[in-house]
Amino acid sequence: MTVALVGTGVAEAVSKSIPGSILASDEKTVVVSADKLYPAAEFLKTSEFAFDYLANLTSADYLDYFEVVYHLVSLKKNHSLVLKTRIYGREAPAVASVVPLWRGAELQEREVFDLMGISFEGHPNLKRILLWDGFPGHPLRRDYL
Amino acid sequence: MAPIQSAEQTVLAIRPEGLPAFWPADNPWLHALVFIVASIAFALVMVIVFIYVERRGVARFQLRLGPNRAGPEGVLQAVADLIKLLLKEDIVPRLADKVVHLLAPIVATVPAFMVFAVVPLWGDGAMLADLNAGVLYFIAISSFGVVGVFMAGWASSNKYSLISAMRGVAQMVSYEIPLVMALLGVVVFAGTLSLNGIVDAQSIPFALLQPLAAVIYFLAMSAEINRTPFDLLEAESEIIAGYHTEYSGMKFALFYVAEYGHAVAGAAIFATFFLGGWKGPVLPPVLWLVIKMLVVFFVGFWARATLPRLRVDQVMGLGWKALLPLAVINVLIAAVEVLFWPSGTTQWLLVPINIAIGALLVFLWSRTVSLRGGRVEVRTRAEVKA
Amino acid sequence: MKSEPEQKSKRSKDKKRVFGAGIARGLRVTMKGLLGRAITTSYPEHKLVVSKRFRGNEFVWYPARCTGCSTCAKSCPHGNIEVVTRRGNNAYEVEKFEIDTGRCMFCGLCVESCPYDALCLGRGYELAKYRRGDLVLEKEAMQESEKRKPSGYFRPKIEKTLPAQTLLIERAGRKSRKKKESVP
Amino acid sequence: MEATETRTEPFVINLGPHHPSTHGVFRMRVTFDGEVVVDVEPMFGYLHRGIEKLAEGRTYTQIIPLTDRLDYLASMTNNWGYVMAVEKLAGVPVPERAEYLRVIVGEMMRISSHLLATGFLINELGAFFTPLMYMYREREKILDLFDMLCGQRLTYNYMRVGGVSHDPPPEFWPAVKRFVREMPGYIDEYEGLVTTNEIVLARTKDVGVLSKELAINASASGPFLRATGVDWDLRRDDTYSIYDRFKFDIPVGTNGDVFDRYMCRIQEMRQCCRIIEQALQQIPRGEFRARLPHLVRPPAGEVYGHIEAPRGELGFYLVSDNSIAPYRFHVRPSTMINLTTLRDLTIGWKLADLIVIFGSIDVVLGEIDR
Repeated sequence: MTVALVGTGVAEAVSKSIPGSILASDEKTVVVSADKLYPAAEFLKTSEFAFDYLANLTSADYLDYFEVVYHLVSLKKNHSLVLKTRIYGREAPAVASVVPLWRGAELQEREVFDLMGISFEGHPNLKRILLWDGFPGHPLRRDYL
Repeated sequence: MAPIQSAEQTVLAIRPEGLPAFWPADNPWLHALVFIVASIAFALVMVIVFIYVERRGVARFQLRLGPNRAGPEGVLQAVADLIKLLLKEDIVPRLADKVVHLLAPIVATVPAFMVFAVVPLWGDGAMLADLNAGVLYFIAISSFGVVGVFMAGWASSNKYSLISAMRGVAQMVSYEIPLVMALLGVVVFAGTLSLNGIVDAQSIPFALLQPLAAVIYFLAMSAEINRTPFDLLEAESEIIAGYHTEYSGMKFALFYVAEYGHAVAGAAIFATFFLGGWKGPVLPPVLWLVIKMLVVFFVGFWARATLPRLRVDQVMGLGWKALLPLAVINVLIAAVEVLFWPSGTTQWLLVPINIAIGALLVFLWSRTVSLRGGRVEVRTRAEVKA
Repeated sequence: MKSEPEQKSKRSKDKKRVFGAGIARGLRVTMKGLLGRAITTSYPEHKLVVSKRFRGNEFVWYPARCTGCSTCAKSCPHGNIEVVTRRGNNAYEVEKFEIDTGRCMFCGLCVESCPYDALCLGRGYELAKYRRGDLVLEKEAMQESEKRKPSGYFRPKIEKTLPAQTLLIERAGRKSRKKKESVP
Repeated sequence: MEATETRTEPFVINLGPHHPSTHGVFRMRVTFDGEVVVDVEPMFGYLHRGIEKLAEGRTYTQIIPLTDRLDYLASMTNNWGYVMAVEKLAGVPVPERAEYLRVIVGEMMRISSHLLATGFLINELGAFFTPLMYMYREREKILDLFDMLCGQRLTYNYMRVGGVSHDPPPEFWPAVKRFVREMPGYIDEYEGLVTTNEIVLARTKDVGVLSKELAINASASGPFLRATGVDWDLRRDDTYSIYDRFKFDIPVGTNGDVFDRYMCRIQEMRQCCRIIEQALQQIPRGEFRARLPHLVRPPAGEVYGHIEAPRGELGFYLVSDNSIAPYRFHVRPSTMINLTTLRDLTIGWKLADLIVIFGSIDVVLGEIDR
């Protein structure tokens, strides 16, 4: 049975290592600020948490901000964590890509870019994936009709 | 054994003793006309029979019923297909080489039927031309079919077709040699290059006397006529329909006929070389030939229904590393046997000996030759640029 | 919890085989297929019986039971059902009841949600029509008749009366014969 | 005479979207050098129906038929994964009998899906449909049973939030028992046809090897991951439903090549039979569907529910705003993520291997494109 780590505990460890990175944390999730996402993710992968498996990467539009959600799992220790980051502003939301850490993010980040319009800096091949180039808008945004 | 013939006789060497008494043996033109019509009709009918047998047979292997609508039990399916294809629009790709595109199906089809000139159909000498170099004629003609394939692949201006054409040529080059080498074993035993003579020489079918040659010949023939497991040219899971991807209508029908025509010719040649041709008790000779051809063909489509196909480099590897050396060894053994073994009834003793030798060689080769692996180190475009 | 060793033993075994042994084994299997019976049928002549709960087109609608409550229309994921009612004396009269089966995916949620058992799925599976308009079923066309029988999907009473389904496992099953367990 | 160097020029083929062995409308832009693959770029989206967007405008029950259309060769497990996520979100208890029914149909779905996966793999190796037809025969039996259960053969819409839609009819049980009894014999038959075949071995052994490290890093899942030797199965490692009550092994490969993926699937089918057998013995009588209001209205919050679908980890990420429709609905497409490593696996192999390696990943475009 995969143990879901308590978010507040992980948040403490993350903020100790990377100060100022935590926006919020609760029972299930850790929310890190968008500019500190990559170091935080790197810490979670390489530290004793050993999150070597990115199960799922997705995003949600809450109109005030975009949330990018990372479901991390450690196959070694069999525990999991929900890592989130918030990106404010609707014009050109951007966040660091985690492809260098987890190759599994490659196609999922492209999908988020395609459907939600969040660009991932440092992604090796950030193109539209499900829709064609030149498609107007990003359909999964709440204001897309 | 066939007597040595004079130069005039070789053009149309007629062996009247196998033919009915009223036969106009002195009129070579009439003889030729009758046999051209007879052999082409025979081949075409056999093509239809083969198409039907294969489609129904493979369906039964696959627990299906197969085509059963056109005519009683679907026997007219091939005719129905032909009519459909005749009525279809003939599409030529815009970038195709028009003339070559048109000629290719003809070039592919004709050799399949030309082979029947040297196959004795219903008795001693019942053939269009008993060439004393019949084996050579057959080899020359049968390897010509690939030219049509290559023309089709090239002219279609389709990349799948081109890949298929290249594969076809490579396969033909690799498998022509083991094919000829396997036939050499038979020729050594028969002592003649005439197909009529080879049939005559088979008091014991060469399939028993030369089992290894028969196996090698069968595999090489499968490769030449592109049947599983060597059907690289039409590998539909890889290159769609291969060289005839861009063909439709009558041209496609010609390719279809050519494919089965080659299968018919291959089966007829195998039956002639290894199974004693028209020879057989009780039943009329031509029926024996048909039965033997169907047996050969059955093994072919049984394999087709069962086996996956080999990759292109594995096909080449099998040809060069396994079939060719085995065929050469087989010729040597055959030569030694013919030289030192007294001919006559004791030849029966060679059957178990040759089967044993063949089995031993196959066993040894399966230990040494491996077809696994095959990854090639390549540089990606990014690496090339760097 | 691993069956790794089993795989390993298989691997070392197949190296010792003569080339052709495995092929011969495969040929034997297909030969068995050739000698066995075909599992397909000639379709238009021999039709198999669909299941009792089959969700086919040819919806069946019972005007006497329908109150025009439109629960079916609300539960349809695509909004294919159009219901128009008129106020009658004491009850609503259904003026229009249309299902656009051209867009229907036969999920059966409408039938499931019907509180009065007024709508049933049909047992037909030959869906082709010449015109798109023919796919829109109107209320006259949807009433039960000799040819148009309801399916037992979410209608247990109807289900009991329907003929038994043809099962391939009964037609092409193996004669029960003790098979040794090959997995520990 | 001057010596001239023979130069080869790479050429590009668009393999797909209509190609016999791209499992639908998948497209690969492949650069070849002769027959050797130099570069592969997977492209998809030809079957994109916007299911995630559609779901935002539908009630929780109306989404269930949509999930049927994700991985259309394993609709039952899609249903299951989705309703499990909703149940987690809404805190709905599921009756015992429903759990057992779910396990039985879920494992039958796995068998059916693996049958097609291996069948098409052999077909792509070039076998002329015979192994595929044999596997279709068994799949057909499973589909017959599903038809009996819920009235459809492909898009089941069988699971509901808080249970399943129907209790099986009485004639279901003997048929399932018979199927489970006969299935191992049929698997032996496939193995006889395929596993020891020298041509299959030559074509699949050491072809398309995926390393353990890369598999984990690239978030591979399902038999594709296990073939590399990573012992990870959500049924055991993140037990959901009632899988902790059954005894079963998890087949793990050693090499991570095409053959191991094939072997993993074959062995998994045998394990599925074991699980179904145990479930048939244990299944209790009782309710099969919890009594719930017509419209599910989960409390505000979010959930990520995942199950071990036949093709890998199938996840559903749901955000609820306490209305009758989800605020955000996301599917973790297992096969799309498995495709991440397609390029690494295929470079240097030939065209024929490319097809086989792609086939061994076992993609379903309905799930990739959504």
